Amino acid sequence: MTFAVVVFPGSNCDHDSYHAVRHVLGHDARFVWHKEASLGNADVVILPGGFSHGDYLRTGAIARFSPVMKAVADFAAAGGPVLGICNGFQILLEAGLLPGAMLRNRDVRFHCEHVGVRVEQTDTPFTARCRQGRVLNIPIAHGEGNYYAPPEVLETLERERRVIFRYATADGRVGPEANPNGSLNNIAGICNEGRNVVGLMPHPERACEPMLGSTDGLLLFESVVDALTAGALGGGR
Amino acid sequence: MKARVFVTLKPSVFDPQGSTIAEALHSLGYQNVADVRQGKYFELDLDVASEQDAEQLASEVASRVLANPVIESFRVELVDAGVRS
Amino acid sequence: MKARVFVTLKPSVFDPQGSTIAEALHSLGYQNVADVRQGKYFELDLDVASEQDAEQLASEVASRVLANPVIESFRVELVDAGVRS
Amino acid sequence: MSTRAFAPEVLEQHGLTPEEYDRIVELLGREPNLTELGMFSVMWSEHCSYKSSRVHLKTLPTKGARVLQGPGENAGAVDIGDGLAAVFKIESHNHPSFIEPYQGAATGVGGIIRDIFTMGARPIALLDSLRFGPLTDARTRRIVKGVVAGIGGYGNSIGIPTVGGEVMFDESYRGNPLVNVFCLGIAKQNEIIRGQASGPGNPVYYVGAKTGRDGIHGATMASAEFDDRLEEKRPAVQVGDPFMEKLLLEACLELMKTDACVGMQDMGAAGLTCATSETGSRGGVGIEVDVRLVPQRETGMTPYEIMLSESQERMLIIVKRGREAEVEQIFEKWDLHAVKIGEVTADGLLRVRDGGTVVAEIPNLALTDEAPVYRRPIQEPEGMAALRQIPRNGLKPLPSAEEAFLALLEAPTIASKRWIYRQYDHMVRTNTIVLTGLGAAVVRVKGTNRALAMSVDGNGRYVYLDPRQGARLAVAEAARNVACAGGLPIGATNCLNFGNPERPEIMWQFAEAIAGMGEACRALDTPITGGNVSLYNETDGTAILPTPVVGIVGLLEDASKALARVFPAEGLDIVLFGANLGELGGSEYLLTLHGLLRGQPPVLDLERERALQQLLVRLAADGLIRSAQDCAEGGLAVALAECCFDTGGLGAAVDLAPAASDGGVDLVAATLFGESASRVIVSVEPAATAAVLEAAARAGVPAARIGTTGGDRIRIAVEGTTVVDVDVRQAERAWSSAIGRQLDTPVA
Ligand SMILES: Nc1ncnc2c1ncn2[C@@H]1O[C@H](COP(=O)(O)OP(=O)(O)O)[C@@H](O)[C@H]1O
Ligand SMILES: [Mg+2]
Repeated sequence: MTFAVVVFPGSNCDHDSYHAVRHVLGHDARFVWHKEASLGNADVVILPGGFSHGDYLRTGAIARFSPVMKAVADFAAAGGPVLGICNGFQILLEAGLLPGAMLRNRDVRFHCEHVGVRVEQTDTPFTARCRQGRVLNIPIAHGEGNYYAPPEVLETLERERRVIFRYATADGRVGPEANPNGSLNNIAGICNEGRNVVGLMPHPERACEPMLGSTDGLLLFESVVDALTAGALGGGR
Repeated sequence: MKARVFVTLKPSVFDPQGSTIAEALHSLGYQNVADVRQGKYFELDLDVASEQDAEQLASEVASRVLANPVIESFRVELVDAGVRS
Repeated sequence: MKARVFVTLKPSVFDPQGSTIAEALHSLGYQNVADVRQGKYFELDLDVASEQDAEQLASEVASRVLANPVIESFRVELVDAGVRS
Repeated sequence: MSTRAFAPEVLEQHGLTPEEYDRIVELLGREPNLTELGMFSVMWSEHCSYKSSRVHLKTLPTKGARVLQGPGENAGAVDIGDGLAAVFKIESHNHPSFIEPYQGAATGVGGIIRDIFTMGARPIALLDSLRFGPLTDARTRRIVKGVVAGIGGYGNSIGIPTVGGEVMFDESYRGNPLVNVFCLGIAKQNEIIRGQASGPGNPVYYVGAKTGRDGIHGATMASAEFDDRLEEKRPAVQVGDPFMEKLLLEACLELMKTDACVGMQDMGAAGLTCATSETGSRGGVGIEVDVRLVPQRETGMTPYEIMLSESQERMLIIVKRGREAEVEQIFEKWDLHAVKIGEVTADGLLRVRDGGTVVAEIPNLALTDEAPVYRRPIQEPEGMAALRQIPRNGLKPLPSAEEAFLALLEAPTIASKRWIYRQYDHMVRTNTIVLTGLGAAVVRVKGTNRALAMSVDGNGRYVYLDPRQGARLAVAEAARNVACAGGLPIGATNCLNFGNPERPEIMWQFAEAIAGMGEACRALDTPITGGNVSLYNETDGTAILPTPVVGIVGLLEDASKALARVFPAEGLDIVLFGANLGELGGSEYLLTLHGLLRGQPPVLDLERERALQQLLVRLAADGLIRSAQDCAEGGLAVALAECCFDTGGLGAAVDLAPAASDGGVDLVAATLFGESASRVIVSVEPAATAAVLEAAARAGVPAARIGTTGGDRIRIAVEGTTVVDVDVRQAERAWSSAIGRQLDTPVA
């Protein structure tokens, strides 16, 4: 399986995703520079975390214009699995591949800490291996992860079961005490209509090795390998 | 020609920065600042011939790049125009 | 009463955000946007009786909290006043 | 010399004494022009020349079997095995952080990161050492919020984790906060790049942000080119651009994978003047640059301004002739434009052209090695002996031990620093294997089994009461923290924050502190590989507490053996290493509960300290202990509480022997809160306790089993009498929320 890790100027979790895929998961990973027009023979695309273009203007606002984003959109349209992590999620939002927008965290401070992330739906390529309702222990690290969507969009997301991850307490309760940033409905991650594009603020690639305190994040990567092996997805090439 | 672009969060969107500043002001004793909303402000230097072109260019740039229509609205002001009127 | 406060980096201070945005605009083909400077924009809701009080309160808040005079300058505009004049 | 080409005011504005000026004339063999005067003024400034500190710094140990690069380069480097080097240094950005906390701190981070990747190392960790005034002060709160946001803003964005640090609060930092930032990177030993020019004819490149008028100090004078709008034209504070630096970092590291680069140096303090003259003098060559070729952000800049500008995020790179296209291509990929601004020459001169005209021509060595060196007068301040006495009758009536304990947990210097480090991305790069929270940071080295432990420390109170002892204690504590994580201390860096060196009392503090630091570094085998001196930290004539901050790097051969800091389970034996001498001099207890900064700082037996540290490293490697936490501010009681926090409410019960002495205060307080050095609390599986005690005895380290882990309360008894009995979660709430609460309390 080949994972393409897209590198934008200012990406800084690109190496972490690469490391998780290649050295922990044991699959092939390649960096794709944002100026490239093609994703090559990628089976999975990861838009990693970081501060593309410094997050100047708005998070992800400039990166969405990169040439590679046309290829990412085509790949997604053909059903290929795309995972946007943190800044990658923000880029997907700006690019319109996922609905909604990010605001500054409610307390306007950056938060880096492990949080509880409840898996809401398992019918996406990145959550197939999870049990519904399971609370993953995964870190967040962001200043602008306060998810917002207009009421009608939010309603659609909920109705279509497109909220994939929610911030929750360790025992699975979703409420303000578990919400680190003010996201509407405690949303930590969502998917597109086709369910093959998933974006989330927490960093699964930081929770793939026992030494790092948690291996829960590995489930997302293992899931997509399962999904592709089972041939459940359309080819994205 | 110079244009100013103001980008503000739509009224229905909660503004974490504005409300944090309002709280800070209250704790400093500025009780009579009832509310604060924070937006962005851009000064564009435009190489265009006419006011009309300037207006159009600034609006295009604002709607395509400077503002995110999901959460923000914007307003364009030409600097010279403002002075002249 | 409403006041607007514009906070901008002093002209001599480098504005990395503005110049990154300008470069992005150039690569999108907006060559005629020669330069961009980014600032902050605040809308204040003031519980005061007179325009004079509003002006004074807004200026005080701007200089004490909203702007850092070492690198930024600010401008206050009263909204009603602006409309009336 | 009777007549000088410049008026006395001009020299004064340039910070040059008449004698220094005469020396310039002597070195040049003629009067300098204004541009040259400016170049001398910045290079001969205290900051660049170390003119007051140099004679003392020379006495520090800088060599050792592992030292690959000692002081004198952009950063030091030590051998960590596998052909790799740890490259590290610490820098201050105190003054700018006071004026503009966010940008001042942010650009401080940017500067130290450049020092590391300039050496060809990939930065993998940052630590910050902060000193602020009391949190009751409104301005201090703004500074704290701004500084922390600024450090995070830069470090998070560029993607280098801030894995640890320390912070203390004291009245003396109210008008002069300290912001010291440590950075560590990893390089292949054979790929380390030095800040040296060589090979006449090799091109000199400029890369990065354009040059503006930022940070040009000094001259307000007698010249047409300066007008009264100077302040406006020349901002004293720069705005950091972490995005630009991220591009520079990646591009420079990519360049260094080729062998096209001869030398590299960032343009920090003294900008282009410093980068050209230092690379030239280190390489024993000359450099010629043309200021017209320097990318400029503003119009009408003079050669003076261009040579002295301190605009951020700029690098000077010396490239092999013939490899220009390759180099330019690498930078183009990252949207950076590398511009050739000159070349290396054979004549040892720094020649500055403005197009066809030579506007400055100075021997490189005159700017660097020949800078003045002063042996400034030294005088012990009066009243030191009295200061070291704890007044026996001036003390307030004593609160109960339990009240004192809870009050200490809420003291900002002791309280949890989570409010701070939560704002720092401390996990990016997925190497942080002991999460920030207590003690040293531990970062694994990918591609090896090894890990590095790092700590920065420096208690200015001890240094104030006894500079020599205080500095020894700073080294010992930083090294002990590293050893508590299982790391063998192998190298050190320092940031020396002091007042005005022209005052003999300050110079005495400085000289004594250096002497103490040298003793400790020699004894603990942690050579100083580099550092930074920050003098003139004063407001209105009052100096800060003398604050030498020491950064220690330790090596773990096996990353999986990194020790936890908190108790990992119930039913473990709690063992105390070291002797409880009940020393309250300079303690947090005296300050917080009695408002006193008095007494004799703790004694320190360096031999014993070293034995303790080696014991810890061995026990960790052998897997004989489960956790280790050193006793520092707040003493044994606070250290015990820290072992129980972040465990989900796991308690502990201990019974202590009374301290050996009561310091003239109170025996229970001395036992619980005394800050004796060389003490560590470890937890041990009961089956291993005998072996651990035996190993300690063999190492000559005092050791005693003092209790067990378990329950949900912290119980401390002294000789069987319970003096503290509190719920862990309740104590933890007080401790963990104290800083956030104090920052948010409305100011009257
Ligand atoms: N300014 C800071 N920045 C980042 N981390 C900090 C800072 N201050 C303290 N910490 C972290 O908080 C923890 C406790 O620090 P400290 O109270 O100095 O304890 P210790 O003496 O055990 O090192 C450590 O992990 C330290 O790295
Ligand atoms: Mg400490």
